[in-house]
Amino acid sequence: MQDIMFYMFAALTIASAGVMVFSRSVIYSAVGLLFTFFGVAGIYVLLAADFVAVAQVMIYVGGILVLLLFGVMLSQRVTGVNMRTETLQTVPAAIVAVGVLFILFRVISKTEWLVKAKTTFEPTTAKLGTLLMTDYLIPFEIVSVLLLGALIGAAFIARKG
Amino acid sequence: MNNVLTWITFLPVIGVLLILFVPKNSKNLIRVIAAVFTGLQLVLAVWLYMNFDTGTAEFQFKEQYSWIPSFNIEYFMGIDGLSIPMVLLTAFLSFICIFASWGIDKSLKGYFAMFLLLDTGMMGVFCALDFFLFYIFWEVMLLPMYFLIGIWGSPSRKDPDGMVRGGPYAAIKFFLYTLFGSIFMLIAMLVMYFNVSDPVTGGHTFNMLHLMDQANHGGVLADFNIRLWIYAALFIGFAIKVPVFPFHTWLPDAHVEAPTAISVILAGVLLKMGTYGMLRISFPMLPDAMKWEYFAYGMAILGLINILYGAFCAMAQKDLKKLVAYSSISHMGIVLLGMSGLTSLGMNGAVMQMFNHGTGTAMLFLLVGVIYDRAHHRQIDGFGGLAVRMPIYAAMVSLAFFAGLGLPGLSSFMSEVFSFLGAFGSELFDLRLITIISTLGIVITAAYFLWTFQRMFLGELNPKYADLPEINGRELFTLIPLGIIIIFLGVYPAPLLDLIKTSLNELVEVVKAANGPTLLGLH
Amino acid sequence: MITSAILILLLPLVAFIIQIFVGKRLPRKGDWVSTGAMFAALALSVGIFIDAVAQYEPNNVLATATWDWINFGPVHVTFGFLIDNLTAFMLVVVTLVSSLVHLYSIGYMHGDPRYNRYFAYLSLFSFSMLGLVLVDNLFGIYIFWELVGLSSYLLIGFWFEKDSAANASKKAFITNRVGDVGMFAGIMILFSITGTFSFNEVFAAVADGHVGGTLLTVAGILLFFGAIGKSAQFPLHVWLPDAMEGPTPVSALIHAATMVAAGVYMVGRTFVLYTPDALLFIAYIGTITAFIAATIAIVQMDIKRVLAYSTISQLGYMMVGLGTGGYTAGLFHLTTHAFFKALLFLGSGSVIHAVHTQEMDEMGGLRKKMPITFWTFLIATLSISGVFPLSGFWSKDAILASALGFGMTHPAHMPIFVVLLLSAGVTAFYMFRIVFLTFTGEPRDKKKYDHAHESPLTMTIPLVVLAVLSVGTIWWGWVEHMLVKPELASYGSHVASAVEHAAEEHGVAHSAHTIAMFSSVVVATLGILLSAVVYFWRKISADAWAEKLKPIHTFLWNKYYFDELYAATIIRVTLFKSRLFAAFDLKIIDGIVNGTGRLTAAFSRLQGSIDLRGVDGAVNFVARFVGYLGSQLRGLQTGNIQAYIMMALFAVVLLFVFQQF
Amino acid sequence: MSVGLNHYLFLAAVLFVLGLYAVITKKNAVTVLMGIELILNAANINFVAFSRYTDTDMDGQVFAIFVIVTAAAAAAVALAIVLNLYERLKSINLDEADSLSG
Repeated sequence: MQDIMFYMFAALTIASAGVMVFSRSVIYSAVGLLFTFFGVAGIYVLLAADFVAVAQVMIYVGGILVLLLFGVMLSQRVTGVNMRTETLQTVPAAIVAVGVLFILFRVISKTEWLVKAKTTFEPTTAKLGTLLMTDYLIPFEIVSVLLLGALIGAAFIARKG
Repeated sequence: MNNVLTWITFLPVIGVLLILFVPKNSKNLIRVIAAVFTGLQLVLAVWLYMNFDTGTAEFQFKEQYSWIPSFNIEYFMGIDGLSIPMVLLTAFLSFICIFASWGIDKSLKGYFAMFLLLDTGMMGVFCALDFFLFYIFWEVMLLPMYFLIGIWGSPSRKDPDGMVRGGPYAAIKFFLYTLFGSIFMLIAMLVMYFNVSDPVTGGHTFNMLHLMDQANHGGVLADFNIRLWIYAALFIGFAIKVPVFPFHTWLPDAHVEAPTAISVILAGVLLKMGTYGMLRISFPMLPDAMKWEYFAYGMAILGLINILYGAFCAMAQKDLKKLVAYSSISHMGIVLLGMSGLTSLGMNGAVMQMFNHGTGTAMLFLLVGVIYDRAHHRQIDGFGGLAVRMPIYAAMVSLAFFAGLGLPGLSSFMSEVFSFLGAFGSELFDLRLITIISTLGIVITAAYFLWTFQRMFLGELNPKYADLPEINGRELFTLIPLGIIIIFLGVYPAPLLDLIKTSLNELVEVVKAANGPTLLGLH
Repeated sequence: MITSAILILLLPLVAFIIQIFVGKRLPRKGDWVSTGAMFAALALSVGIFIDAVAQYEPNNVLATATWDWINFGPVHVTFGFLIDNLTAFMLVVVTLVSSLVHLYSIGYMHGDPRYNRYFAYLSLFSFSMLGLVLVDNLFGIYIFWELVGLSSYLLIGFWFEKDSAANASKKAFITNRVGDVGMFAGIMILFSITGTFSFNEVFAAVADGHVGGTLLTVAGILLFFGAIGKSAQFPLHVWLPDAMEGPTPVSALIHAATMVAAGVYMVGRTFVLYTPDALLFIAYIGTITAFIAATIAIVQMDIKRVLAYSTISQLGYMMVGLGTGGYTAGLFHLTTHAFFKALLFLGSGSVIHAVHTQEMDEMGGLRKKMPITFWTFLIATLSISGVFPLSGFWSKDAILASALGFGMTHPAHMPIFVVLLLSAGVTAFYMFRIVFLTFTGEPRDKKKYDHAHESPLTMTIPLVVLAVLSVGTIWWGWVEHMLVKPELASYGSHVASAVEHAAEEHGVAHSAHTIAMFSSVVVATLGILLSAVVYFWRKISADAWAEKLKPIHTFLWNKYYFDELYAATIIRVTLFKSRLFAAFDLKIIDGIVNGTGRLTAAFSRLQGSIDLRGVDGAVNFVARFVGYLGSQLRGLQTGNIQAYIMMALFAVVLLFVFQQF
Repeated sequence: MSVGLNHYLFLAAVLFVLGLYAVITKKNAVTVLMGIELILNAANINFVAFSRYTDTDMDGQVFAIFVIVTAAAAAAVALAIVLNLYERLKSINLDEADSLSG
């Protein structure tokens, strides 16, 4: 059952990612990306990372994607730019991409992973929360500040023109 | 009051930190901070004076902490009869110079920060008992001095002879000269370090007390010739600071181009470091070097040259400040001569002369500053008859001039006389002829001081200066304490002498003992 | 006794301090402070003097006191008082003249803008001079020695707006310094051997034979250098005539009566230190001085300058007295001279005050206008000329007798007496020349004559007092008994020759006295007569003779060209040296320093150019090559991030491929 | 073959390469940004997978959360830059932003 679920989600993810990459319309790409995110969220669930999955949905789907769409819409509305996205140097890019894929596959398959599978599924939220407030407190705080800084910076850059 | 020497040395640094946080437009606040911290330093110095035990030649108020243990370098402070007058002089002149610097208007903040840093360096040199620490303080003084002369001194100008002179030139000259001397000192210091063993640990040591104890000397220091070379290296290092002919040419430039207060510090304190170094380091650490008696004769002859050469050069000067600068060279020659005879009288006289020259020349430079602030030039021939217009100023100048020419009743008379007497009565060397020739310097000194006084103050009043303002209260505030000290020590030198004599007599004994029996058998 | 000594010393000092700080605000500008202090000191001095007379013993030591002053540990320097008959004499002389001069100055300096400063300086001088007299050691005497020099400097230059006054004060101080250096060297020699400054201990050391021979002679002569400077002896006499630029009362006090006599006092005080050779040196210096100064005085026209040269000449007499062993004679002449010379100066001051000129050309006939001044002046003139029975007669006669006695025992040194006798005649001549030119004859400047008037009481009273003292013939007996040449025999063997010398002298003393007395009276009379013939009856024209003896006259008029000589030699050489050294400093030493700097800079430039052409050339070649490559490769730099990413990844893939296969 | 770590890693690798391809080829800046998000997601999958299949407990998940947050921040800034770019170049095509061209 799990395997099937995995393949389903994997298929969804890769397919929608393919849509995102190969579509010529930005809007389509965005929709493709949306589904990719959903697929990845599903994968997270399969990996027993419920909180990450929820965060994925909420932040990426609810936040980032909306933001991206806003960006798209906004620029289009204001300017009437052709939202067709054109591609460059597709052939070399394809070669490189395939090369990289090949490398990754090779590395993944050749490496002896110290696998120690866990089979249990248990809620992770509490544990994550504890970790964030104990071991990762400083990174957590730093990230908070980073986020704040990024938002302010973004607002500043966008406004200034 | 456990760490009083640390406090007295580093108080100005606290002042520097405070000043750095003060906005640069609050000029009065900066001045007050500087005055308060140097004032506290002076209070501490007076406290030291009150609590100083004059009955012992031991070092007092010692503080000893390990600093860089891997090289056995210590933070070791302490003072004895040789250092305490210098500590007092430094604290006193620094305090006075803050007021003499009141009128500085070019980036006041930087000036006072530098000044206080310099103060720390000077105080540290006189308190340090670890050679390495001594060297650090010695170098610490250099940089603030460089900037103080270079930035706040007179601007660069092209002289008729094509040389570019002025503050920056003088600063670089001073810096290079002193650095040149420091190198010799550094070499000597390292040779000492590697060849003297710590009696406790057996390792190398910078501790001056260990360095002074001949029992710890080993290695190449067993070779008398090596000792002579080290002595010579130390002598050059210190001679530049004194300055001894022919290493003196940084002095007129630096003194003339520096702002008034800095000239005071230069002449009042920095020059003393050379002779202080000789008395603190050369003599006690290598007491037997004078067995090669050419050192003593050489030192006396250099003293003689300094006295006469400085006096003659002073006579020829047209710039009042330059005249005072050359008179310093002349007066420091007396210190050298006094030391060279290795007698109690001469040694005490020399240290008294260091102190008295400090106060006397400080007064002279302050007075030069007063007239320069008013007339904006220092050409002696450009004045005339000022005594009519500025009687108080003229009285002050005559006091300083008479102190400079060694009038009895004023402090430098005592020290000069005893320096001469000490050298003349030396039991180890026959310095009689040298001393008698040196005393001719007294006449020349009188001649140039009186001639200068006449050209500036006597005769008809130069109509150009018919409305020159009289010396003001702030300036008098800086001058009167100096005047009082000069007169008081001239009449009754015991307070100063009592401070120094135990330590110096001990030093004389040590050096004499190391140099064997008397050569002349005069007694 | 010691308390009075301390008071005597402190009174003028306190007066000085009061005057210098608050004198201006005191009523009458505080002249009464100084004057009162001086009169109080006079009273105390007289008290001491009376004690001394009451005991009436030769060289009696009345009191001593010492305090530890400067303690070096192994060496102590003490400060102390030594009050003996000599001190008592000197105290009275100094305080008396000083008090009278103070009193006189109230009138003379009236209305001067720096009136209080003047009295302050006078007090300072009195303090220093009294200290000089009171101290019991060489160090102290040297200190006060210099301090009187200072007050003399201040007072000569009192009217410093005049360039001549400023010059004169400087000259006085520096010339004195030259002598002082010699004195200091002498003190150094004595101190280095005996380890003490105290007179008694030094004398004792000499007596024990610790020091003797040539070294002692050298030390003595060096000590005497101080006296040469201070007492204006040849060749350092040049400052004293110039010192007449000071106010006249000052000239009377300092440059006639007291300070210049300090040299004589010092030699008297340290008399036992002088070996016969040293004494001979002193005698010859004194003789030369006496003669030179007297001859110069003949032709001078400035009344004060004539008196100044007369002072120098008389100081020379005193030195001869001491040098020929006439200890009492020299010191006695010091005392008498102090009174009549002070009187002469004060009298001349009175004249100057009346006619406002110092040139005798513009005076004449003042006898009727200023009777008191005239009569007192005449008494002093008679006294200095050695007319019986005035005080000068006794003292000068004693000196001549001493010189003659010395000449009789040592015939080779007879010229001393001859020259001295000649000078005595000259003295009488030029002193009466002053009297005749000033007080008799027709007024040469009518306007000034009409303005002239007798001086106020404050000025005439001192004249009268001094005149009375100058008459005092009874002086001699007292002095002869109270100031006896120190008993050399009580000291060690080294002075044996001096003892013999003294003994022989004693034998001839009596006959010498008689001869000296008569010859001096004859010579003085001749001098006075000649003077009268030339300047009173005008039988011989002075101008005509001056014309006839033109070269001599010019030579004398120019004071033997001493000033010119010094200006051309010592001063010129000193200034030349100073300029030379300064130039040497600037050009050579500093030149070397700067040259080193320039050389370093030049070397670095050379190296820089090597660097530029050679090393840098190679570097530049590499750079150019790389630049060429770069320009060829710049096409890769599209500015497009995506291209960069691709290239990077391409490289990664390539690397991987290489690594794997 | 049961689904294991390698499967997830392969999936992530494919996603990564797709994202990479998008980044390299797309002219439109927004699309490039989307590619970057894909790459980040691929990395996140790896994190979580390792967290699940190795002995690292929850650390991978924590990192994943950090990555998400950082990505959000990056996206915001990147979009702002895009807007700014547009203001300057009147285009959001990256090939026109080549003022660094050599």
